[in-house]
Amino acid sequence: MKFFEITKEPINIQEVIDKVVQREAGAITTFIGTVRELTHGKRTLFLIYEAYESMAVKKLEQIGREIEERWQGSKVAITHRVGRLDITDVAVVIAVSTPHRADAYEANRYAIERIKEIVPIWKKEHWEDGEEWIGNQLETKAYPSGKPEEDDLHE
Amino acid sequence: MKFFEITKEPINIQEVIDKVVQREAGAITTFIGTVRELTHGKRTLFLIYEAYESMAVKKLEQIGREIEERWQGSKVAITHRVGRLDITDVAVVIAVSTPHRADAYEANRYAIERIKEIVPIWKKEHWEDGEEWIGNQLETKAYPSGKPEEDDLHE
Amino acid sequence: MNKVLFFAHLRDAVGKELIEINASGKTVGELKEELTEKYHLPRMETVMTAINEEFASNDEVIQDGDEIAFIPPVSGG
Amino acid sequence: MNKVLFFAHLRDAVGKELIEINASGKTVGELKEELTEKYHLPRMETVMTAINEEFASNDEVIQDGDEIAFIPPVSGG
Repeated sequence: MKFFEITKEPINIQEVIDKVVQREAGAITTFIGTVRELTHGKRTLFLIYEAYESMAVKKLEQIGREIEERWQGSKVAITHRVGRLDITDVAVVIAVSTPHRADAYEANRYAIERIKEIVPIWKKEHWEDGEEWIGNQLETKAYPSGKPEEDDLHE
Repeated sequence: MKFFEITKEPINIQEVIDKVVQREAGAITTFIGTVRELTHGKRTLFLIYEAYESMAVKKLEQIGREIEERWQGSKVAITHRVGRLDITDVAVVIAVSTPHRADAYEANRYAIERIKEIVPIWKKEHWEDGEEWIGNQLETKAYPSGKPEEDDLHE
Repeated sequence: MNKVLFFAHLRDAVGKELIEINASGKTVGELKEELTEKYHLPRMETVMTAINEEFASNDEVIQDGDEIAFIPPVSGG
Repeated sequence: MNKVLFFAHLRDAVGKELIEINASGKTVGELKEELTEKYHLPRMETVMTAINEEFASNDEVIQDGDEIAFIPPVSGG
């Protein structure tokens, strides 16, 4: 079973959830990232996601390992879609199971934040009057050493 | 469409998620409460959930209103199952959509905490050597006035 | 007349899901005390009460036709 | 020889997904500077580099056969 995947097909949410079901778990949280129509008042028509696929899978696996080390008894599965996505389409599904519920929320939140830091996936927004590659940190963060700092990578 | 339900049937997670899909949402979180085998080292065989159904639906609706007031643009659906549940069966599904992801986690967490405070649903654990109705607050919390305090109800 | 509903361990103690009695004019607290004694209900200090599906305090007065429910600590989720 | 991969706005700027060049013996920083000049790559101060699918710092030295990738700020999720 592949717990960490990049796919061109629509994501089956239940299949991602099924990967983390365990008898020891009392809680499963999922995060489902969907394509939103309005961002800062601007109307998105559709998105294109692109990935450095082989590295992206490795980085998702790394996030999984980080979570399973940090939250005992947790199990993680992540699928990210690439290609063209329309409004309300599902871009990413993160499923985390843990024995107790507080951990399931925290570990899941950690996963999405890490994805936005270290997983080589990019989105291009298409509007009526143009298109642009979006970088979360494009305006706000530089990498003087050419890579994320240790804190960013392994925090 | 019923956004807040008590059901005797297995819960279809995707159907609960579908209720909160909206063009304005960039994030959907779900909480899936599953029957855990071990609690405090004791092995559960199965659970029976019982509800004061009509009131439980009203209280789930109240939680939904609280969330939609507190987290702008949020949409909530909750289904809770009753009857006999085996290990890994799904007892409750909470789906919350919001424009931004931090809210989706927080609002979802709020929902499960509120369910455990005010929704009249009870579980009976069955072990090899006995059975017992579980009350979260049974040993820890009394209601001197005979009902939850205002803080508990409307916090 | 009034329906009084029992759940979870209270239902086990009473042996019925509901009883019908005339409680009109009594406060919730009075009814609770009366039934606690009659049915030897355990841990009633942790039990909430609902009138017509809304939580009610011990000093609320029961009207004819009200549906009363005793709500042990809940454990859904 | 080395493959150098470009993504997102860098791919648009270069006009190709990858180029093959001999970069062995150069540091990541040197290669970055060279290609930035050659292709007029924008905003390179925000771009990370990977060698063989692992993030690498500017002073790391490229070996023959290494796969280099320039990683603009990511925006998955």
